[in-house]
Amino acid sequence: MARELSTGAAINEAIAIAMRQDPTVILMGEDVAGGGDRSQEGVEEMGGVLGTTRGLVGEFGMNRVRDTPIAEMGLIGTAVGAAVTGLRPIAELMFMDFLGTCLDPLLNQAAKLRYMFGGKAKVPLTVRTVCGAGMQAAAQHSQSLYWMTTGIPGLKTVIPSSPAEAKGLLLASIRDDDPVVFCEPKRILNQVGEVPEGDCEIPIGPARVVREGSDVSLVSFGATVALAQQAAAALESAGTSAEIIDLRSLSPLDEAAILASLEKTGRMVVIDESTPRCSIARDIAALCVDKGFDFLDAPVKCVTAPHTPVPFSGVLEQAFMPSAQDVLDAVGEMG
Amino acid sequence: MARELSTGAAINEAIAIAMRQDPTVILMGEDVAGGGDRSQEGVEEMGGVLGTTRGLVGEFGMNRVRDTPIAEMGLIGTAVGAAVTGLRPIAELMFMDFLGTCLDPLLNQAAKLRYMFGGKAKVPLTVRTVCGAGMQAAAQHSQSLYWMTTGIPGLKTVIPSSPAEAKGLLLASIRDDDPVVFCEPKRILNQVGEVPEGDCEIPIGPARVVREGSDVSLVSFGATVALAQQAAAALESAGTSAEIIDLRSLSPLDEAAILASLEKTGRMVVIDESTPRCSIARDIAALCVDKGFDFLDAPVKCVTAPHTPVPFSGVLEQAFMPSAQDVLDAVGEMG
Amino acid sequence: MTSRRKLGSMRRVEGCAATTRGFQMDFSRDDLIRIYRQMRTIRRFEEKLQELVASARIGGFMHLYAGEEAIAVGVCAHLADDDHVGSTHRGHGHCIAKGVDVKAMMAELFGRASGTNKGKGGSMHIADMDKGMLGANGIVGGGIPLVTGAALSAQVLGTGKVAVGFFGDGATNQGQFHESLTMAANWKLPVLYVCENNGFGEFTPTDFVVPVKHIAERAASYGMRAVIADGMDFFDVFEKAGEAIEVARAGGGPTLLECKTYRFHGHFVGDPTPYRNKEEAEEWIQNRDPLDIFERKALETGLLEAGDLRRVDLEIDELMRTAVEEAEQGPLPDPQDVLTDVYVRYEPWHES
Amino acid sequence: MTSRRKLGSMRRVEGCAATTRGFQMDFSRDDLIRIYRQMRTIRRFEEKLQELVASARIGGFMHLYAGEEAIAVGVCAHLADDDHVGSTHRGHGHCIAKGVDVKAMMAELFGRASGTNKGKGGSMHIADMDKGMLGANGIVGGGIPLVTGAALSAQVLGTGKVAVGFFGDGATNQGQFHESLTMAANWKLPVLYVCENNGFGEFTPTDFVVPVKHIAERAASYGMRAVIADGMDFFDVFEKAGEAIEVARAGGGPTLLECKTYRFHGHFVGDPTPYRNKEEAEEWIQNRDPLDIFERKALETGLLEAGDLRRVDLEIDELMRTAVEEAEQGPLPDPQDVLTDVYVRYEPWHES
Ligand SMILES: Cc1ncc(C[n+]2csc(CCOP(=O)(O)OP(=O)(O)O)c2C)c(N)n1
Ligand SMILES: Cc1ncc(C[n+]2csc(CCOP(=O)(O)OP(=O)(O)O)c2C)c(N)n1
Ligand SMILES: [Mg+2]
Ligand SMILES: [Mg+2]
Repeated sequence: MARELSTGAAINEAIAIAMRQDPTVILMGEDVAGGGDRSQEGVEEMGGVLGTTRGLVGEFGMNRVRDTPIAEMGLIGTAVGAAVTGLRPIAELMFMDFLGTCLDPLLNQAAKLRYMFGGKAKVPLTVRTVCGAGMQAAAQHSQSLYWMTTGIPGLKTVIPSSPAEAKGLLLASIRDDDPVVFCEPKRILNQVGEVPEGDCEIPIGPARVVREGSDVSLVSFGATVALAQQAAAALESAGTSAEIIDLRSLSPLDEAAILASLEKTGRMVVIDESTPRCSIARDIAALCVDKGFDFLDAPVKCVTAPHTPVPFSGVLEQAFMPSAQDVLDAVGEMG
Repeated sequence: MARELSTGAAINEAIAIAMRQDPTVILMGEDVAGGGDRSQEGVEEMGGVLGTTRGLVGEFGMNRVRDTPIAEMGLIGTAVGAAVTGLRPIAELMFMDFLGTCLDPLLNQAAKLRYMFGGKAKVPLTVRTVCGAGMQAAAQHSQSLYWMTTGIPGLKTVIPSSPAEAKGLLLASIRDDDPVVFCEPKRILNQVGEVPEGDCEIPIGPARVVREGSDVSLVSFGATVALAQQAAAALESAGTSAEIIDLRSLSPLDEAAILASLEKTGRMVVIDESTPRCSIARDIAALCVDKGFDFLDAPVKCVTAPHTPVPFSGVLEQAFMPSAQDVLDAVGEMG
Repeated sequence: MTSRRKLGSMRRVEGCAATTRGFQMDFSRDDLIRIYRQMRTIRRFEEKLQELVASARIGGFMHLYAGEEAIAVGVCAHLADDDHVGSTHRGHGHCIAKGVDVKAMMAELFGRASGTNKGKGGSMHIADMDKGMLGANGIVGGGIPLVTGAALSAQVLGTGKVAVGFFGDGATNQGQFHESLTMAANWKLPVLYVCENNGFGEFTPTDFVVPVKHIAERAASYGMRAVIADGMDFFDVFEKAGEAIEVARAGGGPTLLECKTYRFHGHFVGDPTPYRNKEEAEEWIQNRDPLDIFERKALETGLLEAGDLRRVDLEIDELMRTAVEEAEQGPLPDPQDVLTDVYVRYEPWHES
Repeated sequence: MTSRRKLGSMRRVEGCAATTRGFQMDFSRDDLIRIYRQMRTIRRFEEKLQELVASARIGGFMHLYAGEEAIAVGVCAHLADDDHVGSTHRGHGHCIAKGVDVKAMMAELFGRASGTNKGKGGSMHIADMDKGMLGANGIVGGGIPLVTGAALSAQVLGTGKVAVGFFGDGATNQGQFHESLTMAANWKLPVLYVCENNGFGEFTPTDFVVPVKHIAERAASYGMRAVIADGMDFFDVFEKAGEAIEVARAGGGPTLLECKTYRFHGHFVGDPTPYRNKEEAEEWIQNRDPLDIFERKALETGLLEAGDLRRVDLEIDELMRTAVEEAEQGPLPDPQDVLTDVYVRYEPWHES
């Protein structure tokens, strides 16, 4: 049975299910319990800055739900060490922007240990992290750095687009034997939608066709799936049939699904909230002009943010973020 | 007058010229002097692990040539702070792989301060760093992470392809008022070539046409320019005329030069030693399928390393690195 | 050693011995009023922000400095405009104490082109290079290497400037803290590291995540001078910061100054603080308010009367009113400006 | 407290009080020979590598452990296969002491498929999970959080295992050191941090970049137990490591053990060491060789004779000869194997 839950609540539920099932799953991060010593009378926990993990320390105790110091290098590095020695840690990196403070354990350890060791280790680690603009959180708390983790061989990068997708994909990420960076777009965290009860794992890898169409393919993921839907609705009224793909997983990438859609429509827009250079959008456009060359009826358009940091002011932030209108414009430009 | 110098020596010369001219230029890094206290009798400096900066502490003294602790976050962060307060630091990050240990000051400070401050600061910082495979230095000392710095708005990324290019581009980087990541491909450091004496700045931005051609464009940079040249020679004998572009600067990117070459030849291979996902190669292919769509006569091919860490064993490392043969194969596949 | 001090008279102290012995402080009536004005301005600014966020007139992440005023004001009193300060996510107090224009700050928080940062920064990035303010910082610990670099500039160029880094107790767990203090100690940089120990990092009590009783103990890892001050008492902070800054300017190297304090509001505006002990909070807020402590001690000097301070209060209320009014009426940025100020020069530039 | 120790008898010591008082050590003849064999194996291994690199028979970056043998052997003598060890770029000694197969290590350095890491790792990444060897590490400080995580695993799962992290003096300036030790201290993790202070980080003397005299002083920042050992004396290291490991296993939390030592070769093979003081180097190499010190003390026990050790030497020479021979004849990896071992499972996978 499905009920309506926010994405945050769906994530909470996925963590709880995984932790109940597998005693090696632990949760660690800054304020994931949120309130320090649970034993103090009358003191309640916050469950993270966004409240996503509220209640988990109550059920699983402080041995398995650990507030860490503000020390991301130590937090993520320790989680990697725990992952190669018997635990299956879920480490929360509060904002994806903080990759800057903990890249080494991801780039040089988690991503490479298995390979460097000749396949003789595995790193079943999930790093949950919040990304994206839209809350006036400014340049250091609004980035969409999933392109950075996608570019690192040895990591997987997953990004859900709805509460149900978040629950299913997070369950798969936690159970995955490779290190997964699980991105939680700020803008969908409070979004509410139907979420199945119980286990509802969604495999990492295959993309999802959100909507079938025949004239143009809109490739999207995370918060941009909603943009694609808005754009598709507008295109529909104008007589253009748009197909929407939700990638779900950026690494691995479902090349076949992308190429199949391109083959069908001959035209593609990739919608990505990150900045343009070396982005997922451009990565996919490159795939199209290589393996999908014969299908192309028009330029592949990338709808992204501009090559700038994220500004604070609301008007600027709106100008920064890709919009449904930008998607329509891109379709228009294709001719 | 030009003499033959190695790339390392050309870099050394550029630093010395810049330091002589401008007292605010300083050099800092791990073992850039290399031997600690210069005052100790009979103790000679190493000038960095690769000897690139040998002799500079002798000329400029320990106030301006500073050996730092092995603390990249502090090293790069301090350099950023110095850059916004009156110095023009050249900070050496020994290997580009160590970006993992100092990303924050680059990603969240150097790249963003000017923007966040509404244009009221500048960050004239140069980070010199060695990149690339080919020395059996294995997974944590062989990466080509220039795609990562290129993707960060607010940073520039420059990569020379020869001793003369290194000297000219480094001079421009040091004098640039924005933060520049200057990549030194391992494989060209010992390569010898003609280098002009004295000042020979090469502006950051414009790409260079290494060789004119009419049938196919080979876009290359850093150590892959040599691969392009080998491939072009082989193609020549087979009757195919290849044009070679050396990008010089990955950010900013000379889109016009790339598109002009594509317009001329209709076919393009991008040669990049990094791993494929979100790479410079794919970034440029995306440019072609958007703004260069009408010029395209064939798929744009990306010749890159595979989506794996860099292996140690010579045979594996050879298999990992893109080769001239890979370029020929790519041209062949285009039909 | 004792010496007579006036506010603003402390720059470029030559030949001062690196000593930690106290010096007698002697303030004029004007000094005291100036100090009070700064502290009250910070307090009112934060109170105003709380209102504005609650009524959704401004947005973004907002961390208030109320309760910690004595630290910013006590330290910055020793600094000139060209001494550099680095700050944190909780930066408004440091900005005001360093002389950043309050109206321009307010305009920034309203996201206006008339703001300190042209609306591009917001609360966590307010900066003013002309005042030596290297910016609030959204990265915990991120400001520490920046001021270390400012101190390096001062040392290399021999300017006699000093740099000050403010940061929280939680930030001392960051690698950036460790690496920066190591470098500063090695090079005897002219820098003062001010830890504002308010007992929490977000919702987590300091003693849960910092394995020593006093942050000052961490200086042992750098062989660095360390001093603890009562962060609620302007005079204690002023004295100890003054000594450390003298030492720094005289080439004696850095100091870690721990100021014990408390934040009067939640971690961010909207935080209901379920995690903190109510009695403890009451005790700090009721009995240890830095403004009350300052007022009491200032009145004890006999140089001024309560009425003098109440006049300042009114003046500041008026300032806040007009600051909000002007900010709200200030020009919004042109959406096209999202593209400017990224680089000094970026060519060829192609907007995609 | 005194207790009789045998090598390998030290696992799972129950109910041991967290004390640092010394204990009497009592080794059998076999123990002594086993210890000597390990130390000599490390030494010969490194000597052999130097030859092989000089004659370009093997490549890659190579950092030799010669001179520091007493530390790896003295510490690892207390560990079982399922206790975890994290290492550094100078990792061969830790691997050998932790029981990694020397022939497989040699094959790895020759880049063979028969190597410990199937030729994919090389010197800076030799690992053996079956022996609890979490890998050499090319990132200075990078192994420290890994062993902290191993200790977290032990604590969460209640396995009674202990983890040991080896690192250099230079690594203590890394943020990863600071952040890891903070976490370990907060959580009282069962971990031993072993700093091999060899007086240099690359070419820079430790005292030029580390602002305290003893690395052990840095433990004050974590309220952590700290002990200094003579890193050239197996017995001193063995004793102090043994106590610390007992404390850790008993839930008493981590210890920082500083071992004073010296590297007999350059930073890497090929480094001409112009930066080091010749007399100082001579003094360490001639008079403080850990193998000589061990041999002298071992012979003093009367349990064995020099001839016993010379037989071991011959045995090891033979081992090295065959190790090189077999390594060189070992199978090269299939070039296609560049693509394997990246992920446990990666679908859809498309090789581009
Ligand atoms: C690198 C980094 N990690 C985490 C955060 C999220 N965060 C913002 S403020 C804060 C608490 C800081 O505590 P402290 O340093 O004591 O300063 P206080 O807020 O108490 O003034 C945290 C964890 C951040 N902004 N940057
Ligand atoms: C993060 C990082 N920075 C720099 C280096 C380059 N490097 C390799 S070994 C070394 C010196 C390490 O010194 P120490 O920790 O004292 O170990 P030792 O070599 O003396 O055993 C350096 C700087 C590195 N490998 N990783
Ligand atoms: Mg705090
Ligand atoms: Mg050392």
